Amino acid sequence: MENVLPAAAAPAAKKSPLALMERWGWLILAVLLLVVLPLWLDVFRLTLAAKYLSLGFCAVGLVLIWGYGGILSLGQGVFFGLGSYMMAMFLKLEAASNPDSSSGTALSAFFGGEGMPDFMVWNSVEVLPWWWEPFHHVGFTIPAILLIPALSAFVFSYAVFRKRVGGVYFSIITLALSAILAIMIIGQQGYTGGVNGINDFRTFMGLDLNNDKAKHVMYFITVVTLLGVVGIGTFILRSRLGKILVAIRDREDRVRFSGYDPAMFKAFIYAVAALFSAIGGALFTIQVGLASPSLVGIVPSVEMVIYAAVGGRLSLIGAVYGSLIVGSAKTLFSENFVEYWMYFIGGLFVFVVMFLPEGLAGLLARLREGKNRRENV
Amino acid sequence: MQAFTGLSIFTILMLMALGLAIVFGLMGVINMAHGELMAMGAYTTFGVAQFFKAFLPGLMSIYVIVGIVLAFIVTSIFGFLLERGLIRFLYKRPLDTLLATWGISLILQQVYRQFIDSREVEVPTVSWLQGAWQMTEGVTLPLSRLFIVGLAIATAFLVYMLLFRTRWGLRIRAVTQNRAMAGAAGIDTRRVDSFTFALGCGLAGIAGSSFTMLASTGPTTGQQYIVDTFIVVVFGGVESLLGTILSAFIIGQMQSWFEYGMSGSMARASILALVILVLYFRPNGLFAAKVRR
Amino acid sequence: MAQMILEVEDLTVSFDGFKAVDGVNFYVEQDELRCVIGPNGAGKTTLLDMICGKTKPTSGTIKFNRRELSEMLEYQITRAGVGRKFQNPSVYEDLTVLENLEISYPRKRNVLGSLFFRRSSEIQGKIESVAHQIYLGDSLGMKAGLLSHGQKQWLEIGMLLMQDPELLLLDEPVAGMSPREREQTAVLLNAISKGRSIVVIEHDMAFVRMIAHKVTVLHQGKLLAEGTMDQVQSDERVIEVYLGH
Amino acid sequence: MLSVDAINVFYGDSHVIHNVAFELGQGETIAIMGRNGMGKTTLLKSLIGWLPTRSGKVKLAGAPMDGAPSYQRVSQGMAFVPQGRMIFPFLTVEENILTGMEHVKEKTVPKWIYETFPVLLEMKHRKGGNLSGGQQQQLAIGRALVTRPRLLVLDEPTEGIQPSIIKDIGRAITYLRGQGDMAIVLVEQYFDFARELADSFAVMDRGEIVLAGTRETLREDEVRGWMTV
Repeated sequence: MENVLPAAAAPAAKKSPLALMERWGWLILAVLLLVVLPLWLDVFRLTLAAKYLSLGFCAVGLVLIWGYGGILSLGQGVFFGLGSYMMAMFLKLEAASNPDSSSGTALSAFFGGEGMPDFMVWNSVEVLPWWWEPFHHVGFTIPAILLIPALSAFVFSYAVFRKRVGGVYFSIITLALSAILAIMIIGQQGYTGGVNGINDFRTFMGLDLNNDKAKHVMYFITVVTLLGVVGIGTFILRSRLGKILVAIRDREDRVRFSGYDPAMFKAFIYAVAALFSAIGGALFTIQVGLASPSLVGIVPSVEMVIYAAVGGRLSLIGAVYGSLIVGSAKTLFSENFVEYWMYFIGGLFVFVVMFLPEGLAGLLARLREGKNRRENV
Repeated sequence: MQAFTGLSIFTILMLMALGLAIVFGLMGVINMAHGELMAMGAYTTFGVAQFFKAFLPGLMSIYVIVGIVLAFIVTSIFGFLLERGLIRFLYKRPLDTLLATWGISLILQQVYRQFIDSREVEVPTVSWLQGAWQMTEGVTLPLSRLFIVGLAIATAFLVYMLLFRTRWGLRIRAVTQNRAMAGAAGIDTRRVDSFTFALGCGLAGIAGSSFTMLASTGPTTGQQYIVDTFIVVVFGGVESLLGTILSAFIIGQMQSWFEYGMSGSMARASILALVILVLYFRPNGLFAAKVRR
Repeated sequence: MAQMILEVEDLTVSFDGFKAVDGVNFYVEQDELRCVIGPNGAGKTTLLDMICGKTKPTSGTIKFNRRELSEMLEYQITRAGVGRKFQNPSVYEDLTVLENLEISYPRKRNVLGSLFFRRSSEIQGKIESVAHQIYLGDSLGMKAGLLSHGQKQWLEIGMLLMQDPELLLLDEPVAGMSPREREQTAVLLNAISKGRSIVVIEHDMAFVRMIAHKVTVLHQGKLLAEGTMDQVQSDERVIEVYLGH
Repeated sequence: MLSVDAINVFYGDSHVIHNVAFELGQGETIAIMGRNGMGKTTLLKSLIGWLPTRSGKVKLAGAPMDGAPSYQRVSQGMAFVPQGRMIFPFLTVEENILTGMEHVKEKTVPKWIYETFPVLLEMKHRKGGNLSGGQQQQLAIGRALVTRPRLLVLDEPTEGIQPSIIKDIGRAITYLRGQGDMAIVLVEQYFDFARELADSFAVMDRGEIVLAGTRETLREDEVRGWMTV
């Protein structure tokens, strides 16, 4: 199909290094995540890796909306949080309804709140709120995680983009959204677990989350899903829609005069990014055993941007590496010299913006190009 | 009474937002470290208080004034260096200024935590600001709050005079209206940029200084205010200083009235949501001037 | 009287009280190639901006094939069959010539359609024929950012041709072109004006002479004169404000 | 006064000015003519320092200007009246003029500005954005003159302006020429206007000077030929 036209085939044969890397990079990444890490890391470390990979979902989404769409969202924590909390509600209800495994339930039995999440009992909430009810069922929870964040992202952002609010203003508004959600969660302790979040889960659909085998299984599920998400992202970027996105980023007016509704496209890609974040949030909660407002607010939302920026804002695969690298750095610092972590991450923001605007992927591309040029001389 | 509580929130918001309106509205720089600059002003005031307590206990009553002036000086010098060292390379990339200054804000927070105190610090209230003014039966206004309201009004007035009655103000307005042409008219635009940025940061310092009279200061104090401050500026309509002041007033008032019926944090969340909703209908802010672009 | 494709009546827009376009009446027939001339600031670009929906008029009507355009959004006007070329060539520099043309193909302009869009041989053929027509048949694989200024101008015209518009609005299509390129462009415009109407803003009088059926002169937001090239060129008022003695 | 030696200017990747060179003595006026899009405005933008020159030299009264920011060029005696006038829309007329007074000793707008352009005195407290095109043009020239330039650079001062004001502007420029100490670079499309004012001419086409000469040596039909092709 693509070779119908010689002129079109020419650039395909001489792919830019970046494009080449993206092609083989996918395989390299798959081998690294599916073979190397599981063989090399113990269960504890592997769960940490899974944690960073869950955040990587947000970074992949940010590459789509920020790198290609030119929209910097500082509200990805909102969607990550929605996914995370919905999963937490399901897990918590499962733990609460399983009489032999949960200490929390023993306690609630004592207080007379059988089947209720423990923190509700402690906050003297006596009846399960109606919006918790559906999360008894996995058949509701999973579609909800996939649909609610994406739909709300779409509706919200379409309204905003239609008004031609963009750039910095969009960033500030999304920042405010992260703040709002975090405040609400903390403020409504009885229904959300407040500042402690929701934790102390036991099983996921009967699978004991604390045993090593389960952790391995969940790790593989995370990796496969993440690779799938990167694949979807690649598919979108290579499609005509991806081209339109780049076109909108560079010349929105021209696109409008080619008969497109740019707001619709931006809202779509924003919804996709929200969906990715929500999936990441749900996987995070299963593996880390926690849904917490500290992963929803402003700080994590901005931190996710640096994952994408370190990897390279134009590289989906780079975003995964960025998440792994920055995440591992965080662990390294917290285990050895915790007081320097803030300097490191703060410095990283400044450094990447000033010296590495295209991230590691851009650096690699530049190195390769430099080498090619020397070989050609 | 509620209105008066609103007034003191308003003063902090207004002083912060004035600085941000200059940096963001006039220069187009998203300074996420603006909150940490406020904290810097607060810590400077705290330092001044400690110094007076230790060495000049007799002059303790005037430390507040010294604190305000020094807070302004320290933060504006920091702002000047920040502009020279970082911001000026990023003028064409607003989203990148956002990320880079976020990095600066994280670093500053850790500096505060490590070298000042990881807990919150408080300054003593000077004797002449203790007590309250009995306005009418049942309505008493604490003097310290009256003082910062006065300070805010005075600062806003001075900023207005500086921008509209001085040569520097003329330069700032010319550069922000058309940077290239200002250069071609003979204005050293780089110097004006540094000066303007430093001024905006200095205002955050004054905000911080008055903040110490309301509450205690911790390493993350600044971060708690940054979003609200941005919202104030956007809500008022960037480029409109009067809009910024009015919007700070409205939001300050809303905050204290909402708190009547719900918890403080829920009030904040509702206000943010409400502002976003209003912005949907008036994307250029409440008081935006109609400009031909 | 021939069928009118565009009827602009009493069109006015003011910015801050300044009337950039002031009560202009402007009619274009089917298959007509009209040139609009006038000094800078006369309101020519603003007139096109209002027809294509970029600027909303303060008052007046714009009827295209009897449909009122002034209430429609840009992309709806484009879909109705109006194509607009901007003063500075505006092409997608990060995409290839082929991709630039492909994006402009007027099908599958919704999200899902574009996600699963496949280049059929029909589209391929159309792209090739347009590329050939705009003298870029050999540059399909090239990034548009690498084209010369004149080639970018052609590419933008090509992008409009992909849309098969009934009315083309071209703002200074030969600015920055060499004399040879100008001639090629005149040939191109004469060729594509078959079966559609074109409005061209241009300063180059020699070029205008090569293509124009009729010429409209704007001055300070108002219509100053209208007629054939010769009529306009000998009009005293036009000489006074624009052409010079 | 001004020496431009083989400069080349690029807009992104496109080469817009090719080896342009000319000299201008004290008190002389050169008119640079040519059709739209031929590089005249780009040339002026590089003279004032808005666009970098990739090669070649520009000297003002012997001092090299290459790489200097605009304000330094102004402090050295160059003043600029840009295309489209670029009045600061939210500054008053008086404030607009004051922006030009960075490098002079006076602190208030000198009288002679208002004497040259009486309309500016009348409009002193109006916002620049609310002036008509012709008034803005006079303001832009006033803002440039107040710098006490040795070299005045004017980009199409007659563009889009009604004939009566063109005459006023012409008179002002003639008067300045008559003082004998100010060199003027005038970019113009309106031939009659340029002929009245200029000592020498250069015609640009596609970024090159294709025709140059003095008022005496240049034939009008040749210039017009380049203007209308």
